[in-house]
Amino acid sequence: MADLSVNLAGIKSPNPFWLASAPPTNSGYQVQRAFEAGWGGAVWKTLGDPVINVSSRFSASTFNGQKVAGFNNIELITDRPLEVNLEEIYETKKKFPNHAIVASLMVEPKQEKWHEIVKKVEAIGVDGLELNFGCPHGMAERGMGSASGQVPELVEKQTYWVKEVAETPVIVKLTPNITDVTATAYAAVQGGADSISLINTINSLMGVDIHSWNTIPHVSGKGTHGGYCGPAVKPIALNMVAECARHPEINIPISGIGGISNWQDAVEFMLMGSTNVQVCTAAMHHGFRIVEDMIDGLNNYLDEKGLARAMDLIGQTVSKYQNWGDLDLNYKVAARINPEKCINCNKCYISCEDTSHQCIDRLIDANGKSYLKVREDDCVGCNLCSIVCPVDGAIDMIEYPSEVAMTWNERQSLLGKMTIGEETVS
Amino acid sequence: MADLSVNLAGIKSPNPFWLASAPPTNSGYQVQRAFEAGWGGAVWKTLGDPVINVSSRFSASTFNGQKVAGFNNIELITDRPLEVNLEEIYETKKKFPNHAIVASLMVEPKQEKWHEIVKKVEAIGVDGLELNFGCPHGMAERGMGSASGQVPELVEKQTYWVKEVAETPVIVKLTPNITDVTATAYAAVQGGADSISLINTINSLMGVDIHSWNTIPHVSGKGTHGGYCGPAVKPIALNMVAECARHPEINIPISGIGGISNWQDAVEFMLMGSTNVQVCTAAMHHGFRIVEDMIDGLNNYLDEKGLARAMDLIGQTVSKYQNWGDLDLNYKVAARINPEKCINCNKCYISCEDTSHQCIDRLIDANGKSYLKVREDDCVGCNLCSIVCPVDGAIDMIEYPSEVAMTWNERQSLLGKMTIGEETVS
Amino acid sequence: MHEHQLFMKEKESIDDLVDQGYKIIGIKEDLSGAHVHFDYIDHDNRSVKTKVLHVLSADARKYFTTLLFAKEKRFN
Amino acid sequence: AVDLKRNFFEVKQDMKPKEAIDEANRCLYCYDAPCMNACPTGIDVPSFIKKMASGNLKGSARDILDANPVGATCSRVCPTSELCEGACVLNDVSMPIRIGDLQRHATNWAMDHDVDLFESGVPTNTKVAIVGGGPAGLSAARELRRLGHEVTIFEAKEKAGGLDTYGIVSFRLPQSVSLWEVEQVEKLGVDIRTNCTVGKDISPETLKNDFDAVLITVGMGQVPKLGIEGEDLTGVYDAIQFVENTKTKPLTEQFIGKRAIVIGAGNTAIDAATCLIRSGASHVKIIYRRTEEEMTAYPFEFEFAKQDGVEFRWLTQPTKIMGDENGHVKQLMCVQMELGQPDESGRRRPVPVQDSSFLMDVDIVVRAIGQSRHIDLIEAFGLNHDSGILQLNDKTYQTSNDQIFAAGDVVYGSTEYGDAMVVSAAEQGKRAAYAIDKKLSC
Amino acid sequence: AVDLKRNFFEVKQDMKPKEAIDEANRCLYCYDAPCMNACPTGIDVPSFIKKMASGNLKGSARDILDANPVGATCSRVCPTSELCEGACVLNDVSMPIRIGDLQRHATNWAMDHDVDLFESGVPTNTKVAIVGGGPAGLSAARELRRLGHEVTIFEAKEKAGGLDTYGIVSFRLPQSVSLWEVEQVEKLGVDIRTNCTVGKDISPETLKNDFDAVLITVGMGQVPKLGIEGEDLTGVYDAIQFVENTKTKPLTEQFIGKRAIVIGAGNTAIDAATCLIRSGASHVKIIYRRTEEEMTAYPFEFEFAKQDGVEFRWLTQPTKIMGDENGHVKQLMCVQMELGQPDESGRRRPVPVQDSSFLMDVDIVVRAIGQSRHIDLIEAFGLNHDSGILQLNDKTYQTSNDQIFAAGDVVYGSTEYGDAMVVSAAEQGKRAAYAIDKKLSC
Ligand SMILES: Cc1cc2nc3c(=O)[nH]c(=O)nc-3n(C[C@H](O)[C@H](O)[C@H](O)COP(=O)(O)OP(=O)(O)OC[C@H]3O[C@@H](n4cnc5c(N)ncnc54)[C@H](O)[C@@H]3O)c2cc1C
Ligand SMILES: Cc1cc2nc3c(=O)[nH]c(=O)nc-3n(C[C@H](O)[C@H](O)[C@H](O)COP(=O)(O)OP(=O)(O)OC[C@H]3O[C@@H](n4cnc5c(N)ncnc54)[C@H](O)[C@@H]3O)c2cc1C
Ligand SMILES: Cc1cc2nc3c(=O)[nH]c(=O)nc-3n(C[C@H](O)[C@H](O)[C@H](O)COP(=O)(O)O)c2cc1C
Ligand SMILES: Cc1cc2nc3c(=O)[nH]c(=O)nc-3n(C[C@H](O)[C@H](O)[C@H](O)COP(=O)(O)O)c2cc1C
Ligand code: SF4
Ligand code: SF4
Ligand code: SF4
Ligand code: SF4
Ligand code: SF4
Ligand code: SF4
Ligand code: SF4
Ligand code: SF4
Repeated sequence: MADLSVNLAGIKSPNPFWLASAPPTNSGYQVQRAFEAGWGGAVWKTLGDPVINVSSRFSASTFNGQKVAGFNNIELITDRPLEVNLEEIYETKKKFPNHAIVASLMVEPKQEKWHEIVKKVEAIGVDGLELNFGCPHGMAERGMGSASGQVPELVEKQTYWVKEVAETPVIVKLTPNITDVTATAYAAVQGGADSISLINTINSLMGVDIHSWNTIPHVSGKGTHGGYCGPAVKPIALNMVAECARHPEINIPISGIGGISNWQDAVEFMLMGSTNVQVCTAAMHHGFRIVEDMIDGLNNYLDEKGLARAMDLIGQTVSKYQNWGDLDLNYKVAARINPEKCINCNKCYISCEDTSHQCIDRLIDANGKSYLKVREDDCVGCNLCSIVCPVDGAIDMIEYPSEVAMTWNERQSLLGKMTIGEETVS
Repeated sequence: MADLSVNLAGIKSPNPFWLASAPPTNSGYQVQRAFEAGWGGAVWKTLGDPVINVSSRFSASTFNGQKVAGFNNIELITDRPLEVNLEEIYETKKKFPNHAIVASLMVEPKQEKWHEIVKKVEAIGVDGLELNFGCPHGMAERGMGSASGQVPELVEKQTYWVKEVAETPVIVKLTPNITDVTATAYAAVQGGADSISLINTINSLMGVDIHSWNTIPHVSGKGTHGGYCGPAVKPIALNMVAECARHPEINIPISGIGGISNWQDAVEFMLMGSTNVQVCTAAMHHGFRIVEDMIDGLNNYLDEKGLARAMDLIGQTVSKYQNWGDLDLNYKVAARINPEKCINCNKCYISCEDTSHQCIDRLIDANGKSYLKVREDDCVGCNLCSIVCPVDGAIDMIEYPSEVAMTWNERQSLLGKMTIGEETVS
Repeated sequence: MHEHQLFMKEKESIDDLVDQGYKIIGIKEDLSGAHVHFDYIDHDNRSVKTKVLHVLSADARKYFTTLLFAKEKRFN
Repeated sequence: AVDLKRNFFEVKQDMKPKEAIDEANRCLYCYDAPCMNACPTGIDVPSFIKKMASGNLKGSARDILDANPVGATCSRVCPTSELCEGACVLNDVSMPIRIGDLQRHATNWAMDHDVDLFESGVPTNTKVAIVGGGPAGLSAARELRRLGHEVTIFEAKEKAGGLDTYGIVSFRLPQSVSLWEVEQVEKLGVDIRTNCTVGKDISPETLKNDFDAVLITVGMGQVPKLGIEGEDLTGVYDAIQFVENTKTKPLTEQFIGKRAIVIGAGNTAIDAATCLIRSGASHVKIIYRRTEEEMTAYPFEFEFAKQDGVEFRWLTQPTKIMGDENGHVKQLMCVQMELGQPDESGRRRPVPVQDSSFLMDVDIVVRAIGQSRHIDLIEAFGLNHDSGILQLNDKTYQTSNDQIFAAGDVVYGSTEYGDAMVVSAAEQGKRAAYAIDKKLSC
Repeated sequence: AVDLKRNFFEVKQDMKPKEAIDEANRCLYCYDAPCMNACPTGIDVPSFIKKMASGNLKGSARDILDANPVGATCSRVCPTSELCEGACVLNDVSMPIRIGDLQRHATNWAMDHDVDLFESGVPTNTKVAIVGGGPAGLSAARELRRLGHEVTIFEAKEKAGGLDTYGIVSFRLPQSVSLWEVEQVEKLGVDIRTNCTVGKDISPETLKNDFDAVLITVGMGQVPKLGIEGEDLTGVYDAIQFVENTKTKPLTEQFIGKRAIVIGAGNTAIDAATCLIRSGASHVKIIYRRTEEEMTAYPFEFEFAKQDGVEFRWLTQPTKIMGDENGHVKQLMCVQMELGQPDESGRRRPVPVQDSSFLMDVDIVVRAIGQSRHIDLIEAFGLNHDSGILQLNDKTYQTSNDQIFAAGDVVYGSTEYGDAMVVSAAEQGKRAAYAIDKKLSC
């Protein structure tokens, strides 16, 4: 039984699983149910200037019959009165003193607005604040959410305003709808943030109904861009977390968000530098009880790995994440097909033949049985065949460690020294 | 039998299905196989300055056992000699004069470089050019790909250089790794582009191997950010296409790319303003033959809709895509559960109870059978229950059209006129 | 189609020159690949022969730089 | 009163929509798929399944029916575990895809939606006569029409469809399915002359004279006699005739509570036995002179019969049927057999055990020991044959008269190709059509 | 020689990894899931399946075994189509999830990986005696240990596990599975005293004196006599004893080629009949005095027996067993029955048809008409009972002596709760344990 508790910039929770600021944290009733179910913390649905939400709001993609591969919403921040929310936060904190409750905030980019809300919220007792600079729709038109989150100066300034009055740790939640997330992350650091959380949702349009030609979802026949989240965004989120984690000047803890559906995802985010994780879509799809497997699975994983604390995972893979130019060009892998496990679906063959390097041969053995064989010399080790192969273990990617490791950057600097002709040494 | 042919800025193809510039279009052998299989066009794997690729390169996500929900690569442009590529383009065009062959190009942002490659490529005969400003990795470190694609001025300038010498239509391929894609799209228009194509791949990290703690994929134990594509990115791509399509000043045809896996996806992109579509991941997963269902399905769909031409679909939904502030706040939908179809899995109940508005009641009917009922007054019409419901038709979202439609923008301007107190009218 | 064959051919040419005592003295890369300049230096340190190989395949372009790189590393 | 009718309703339900989609999404979409190669008609299984998954049901149905004009029937009657499903690669790592059920789902869609999937070809001014409107004939007719030939089918029975319409039990294959397939062929402009027996209502000579080519697809005949005493007693039936009655006449209650014995252990025997059970017989036994190992019924048929409550008696040979005073079957005399040396078919020959005769009380005896051949007709056409098995060039599908072609059960035994199955008949029909087209085009 | 052994290997293969994952991903993860509610032990089915899907097999196995200490056995022997799988919501729109198979896959993982899933509780200094180490006793013992009580099981047989170890046929439940479950209970510190019959080797009084509470989980006894002539002839067997022999002794060849009749149509009859087939008997009949409708075997058992080739004779009552000169069974005399008025159980009472006696030739007769009760022991404990059925408070699991509790088959008939199934015994064992804990804690 490993120690699952984590400490994010001073905010402690019994486990790393928090609910992200979203419909699941809309009310005290819900957050309390969530804590009962086992969630370690919750970021309350964003509080701020009063808004009105539209109907309908959500849509989701189905992948090969499996529901909610991705999720999309055109919802704004909370539309409930601030006082009601504060009262419920108070009640909830009283009942669950050891669980983390963080208030998510979004107001117009004015110093006094930020001061006002921070003071009100801290007055009723929260464990921390999360500044929502990330909502991709609706709020942006009012200069809030991602409209400020996409401008590093605004992120820095508003963070600074908050820090002027805040007594609890301040997490800055970043929007992924940006050319370079480390720019805003760094701005948050400069503004004095104690932590960053990412990602918020990604600009998206879930689909078009090919029968009615309406957008999905639609409000009275009209649609607008929404925010994308759920399993589909995980690789985008993980990359942004990694970019921040490896950035030498972004040295505050990270709360990882985006497509986390189970304990394995959580482990990945933690290895990539997250101190904890926040979850929205998975809870909306299945209810709060999914946290049970998250906790149990993480615990069993740590036990199996012989790790005593969940926090031992944090950042272990960060140093392995580098620039493309620092990868070893001489390292080679090549596919090898294991005829004992292969079921002869020929998917590897056709994917390599049509769309990679035409190096899988279909052969007949002495007994007239057909089998597949990779011409390893021609194989570039792209991985495609093993990706499409339906059978675990039927294709191994065999490593050929390089005798002399040489990266692109090393090669370029060498070439630079050797270049002749019109081209000058760079 | 509808007319499936399309004309993208003067580039004609027998159907709207093109292979995107990527491994499937790496060689003449492949492109010819693709045309035989039915593809209407192909954008050749990007040509440019010589590079070297790493091994391994690709990875993919599996969603609930279904392979390749998303796909990720750390590959660069072609590493084959330019002359060989040009020869194969020539051969292929000769064999398939009615299919579209477009050359994708990427060189350093220097006028003479662009002039040189454009002339070389057009000399052997192509139907058009696609400028790759989008590769998210590797090339960027050399000032190419997304490094220029993220800077509107560079996009405009380079497009202009190309147009100085180009005789065939020029498509500018946009990177999605940007705060506002319409800025670069507009820059392309300004530079004289005949068309834009989008999206290229999204910055991503597919995952971390929780056993070895290596990145996925890895090159000798190290990883780097890759480009994300495949079904998972479709909503992001569709949104970017929509944003460009509805932009009044981006009035050149669009080639839609990103997660298109079947004819339904293609129809959605076309309705949202794409003249044709480009496909990479779906072909890599299943081989070229998937185009057969794309063609057949599109044809059957058009027949069923009574449409004579595929081009009749283009842009039909664009005008329905608007700003959030222009949606009708008074429009309402509410969920209704159909007890005949409901199988009592209670997924809707728990999702609404835990993570939406607690308005589904579990009741017992006169015969002691349990059933579910939505309190429609409390229901905000979020759609969540119908999204998680596994049974088609078990939950209907009933429309309550508004008597008086009122948008947020209308409301705000009204409020503006009526506001009293310290706040001044904005 | 089989890039590997092209590589093997190019590698052989490079190896041949190296075996004969040629050394790479300069490289010029352009759209068509790499032009690798080899010099044969005799005992008197007078360059007697120069040869230029046009190296096309990615693996061969990688190969000759690796040779150089390995040597450089040995010296450092 | 007893409602026998429902006993004859199709046993298997159509897949539910979710079930079909989930199953379709399980298919790997193999390349050069083994399932496709194992289908005698070469249906592109991964392609039709992919289309179901993409919501293109019309394309899916078309893929199936393009390769197999009787694909709706085949989805119900193919021994799939021996064919497509048996070859599915998922057998090794999971469960095979339910190809037959998916095929049924797609073709049901086509039956429910009145869509035209095929068109007749550009007229060629050539006329082809087809003798026999079973699956082989229909399949050939459709392909010939698509190639532009004028086609007339001469069919002895009141309706076309052959054994699909008359021979395969309703609870596996409702007549409506077969008749829908007939209709599709008719819609392409094939002239089907029913109630017209060639050799009786119209002469072979007329066909040879009036048509550019003749295709013989008359299938096989009735069940041959056993050659033992008592075969003419009332209560003795021909299995095929017996099944046909259940498909064409109002169901009779005369079998209720009766004890029946079916002789033979092939597919026909299984069909007859299960029909008897469903007709209300209280005890139904299948007796067979060899053992379970040698029987020609498929394992899934054997299981089905056992579930229906049919009993099996191996190594039992009937020697005499005994009647009561009214000439009705009363007892069956049998002898116990044992397996001796292998015979020409490679199976061990059953030989009687000495002094092992025994009697069984029985009310109904059904002969199900194979089918006879249409020797008369073959000879009326003047074609070479080997005790009823047509002499055939298995490349060109030509008989000894090169204007006359043949396919389906009628050539069973004369080619290496295929079992006597609907799906093989369909494929042979297609191939014969292409052969005829080739011949008429040069 | 014949290799009977393989006939007794577990029939069903473990799910292949891909098969299991695909099936797990098909589960909807219902809330307040009907499958869970239909499981007598209340296994959180969606939870254990979700854990399989997430790769947390240990958690999955723990979920199962937490709710059901004999979950590995249950995954093999539960009538799932009547319980969890029968309740799965996917029955309506697709195919039900194969819960039993998934459960087997997860518990197989636990058997293959030597992990400790449970711990004994903080010692309470209370001692509980359990009489009978079947599923009810084991289940109670494990829960009591987790609650900190000291537990001793007294088991008459050489090994614990009860009918799981001795009574349920090997080809459904290999002994190793049951014994693994016994081992898990032992590992928690339960003292299992085998070869110790309470009432013989140790007295009820000793238990009452030495322990704070006694739990009686002795199950039921042997099969009662039929009460007809000839029951003592050689060749007449008790079904349970007969099955036990196949699980404990080297398989005998003495049944090869024999004709056998099993009397009764409950689960035991099915097991005996299929064991006979697998022991080489040439003809096995089950005879039952009522009809298919009234039999207590489950539909899937009925199907299984039919597949194995067992014949069923309804409305047949044995009246006399006749022997040959050596005192060996030779014939069975039976009388035909018909259904009359409903009896107290609500089922129509079978009454003999006049003059309908008939003889059947037979070599083996097996009695499978239920199980007798341990009246002697119950009386030795001085407990109230109603012809062997213990008088029980079905809330507190207390007998007429409130220090003495009971659960499992021994109380079958005395509560509303549950059939005589392993899974009910396990649940009752758990509940009795909590009741004992509650009693001892106050
Ligand atoms: C009881 C039974 C069950 C079967 N079950 C299956 C099964 O489950 N699966 C399977 O694949 N196969 C099954 N078969 C086999 C299958 O039915 C045949 O292989 C198939 O029907 C052969 O097709 P055909 O077109 O060659 O002949 P048929 O279907 O026999 O059609 C021949 C047609 O020719 C007509 N005809 C005959 N003589 C003349 C004439 N002189 N003039 C005009 N018309 C004439 C007949 O009336 C008939 O319509 C079964 C067969 C039987 C008997
Ligand atoms: C042939 C057969 C097949 C069955 N198949 C199934 C099936 O497929 N599925 C299913 O769910 N159920 C099945 N059952 C029923 C199931 O086995 C029982 O319901 C279950 O085993 C009851 O558990 P128990 O612990 O109450 O009793 P038992 O399993 O009978 O265990 C009682 C234990 O008490 C011991 N004992 C008895 N007297 C004494 C004593 N005086 N002192 C010490 N120990 C004593 C016995 O030796 C035995 O070990 C089957 C039963 C039989 C007979
Ligand atoms: C319906 C919905 C509403 C959301 N509202 C908010 C919000 O009010 N404030 C906020 O910071 N994030 C909001 N989010 C974003 C989530 O907190 C989270 O960042 C995002 O969903 C990614 O996580 P996931 O992939 O686990 O869902 C919302 C997300 C959804 C789906
Ligand atoms: C392995 C791989 C290599 C790619 N290489 C190129 C490239 O050289 N040039 C380019 O413009 N796009 C390249 N792309 C991007 C694709 O052309 C396409 O824009 C992207 O994959 C999205 O489409 P999809 O979702 O259909 O895959 C590449 C994509 C992949 C997967
Ligand atoms: S790794 Fe790539 S190149 Fe090598 S065999 Fe597989 S698909 Fe082909
Ligand atoms: S994809 Fe895998 S299973 Fe299929 S043929 Fe290739 S190696 Fe075999
Ligand atoms: S639409 Fe939303 S609020 Fe309404 S019942 Fe469904 S989940 Fe609840
Ligand atoms: S989710 Fe759908 S099927 Fe499930 S209970 Fe709700 S309405 Fe019924
Ligand atoms: S026709 Fe028969 S064999 Fe062919 S795919 Fe269909 S069911 Fe399988
Ligand atoms: S072999 Fe099986 S998995 Fe492969 S295409 Fe055929 S049905 Fe699908
Ligand atoms: S214990 Fe039995 S009833 Fe319960 S879930 Fe498992 S198999 Fe189903
Ligand atoms: S009822 Fe079926 S689908 Fe629902 S949780 Fe149980 S097994 Fe899964």
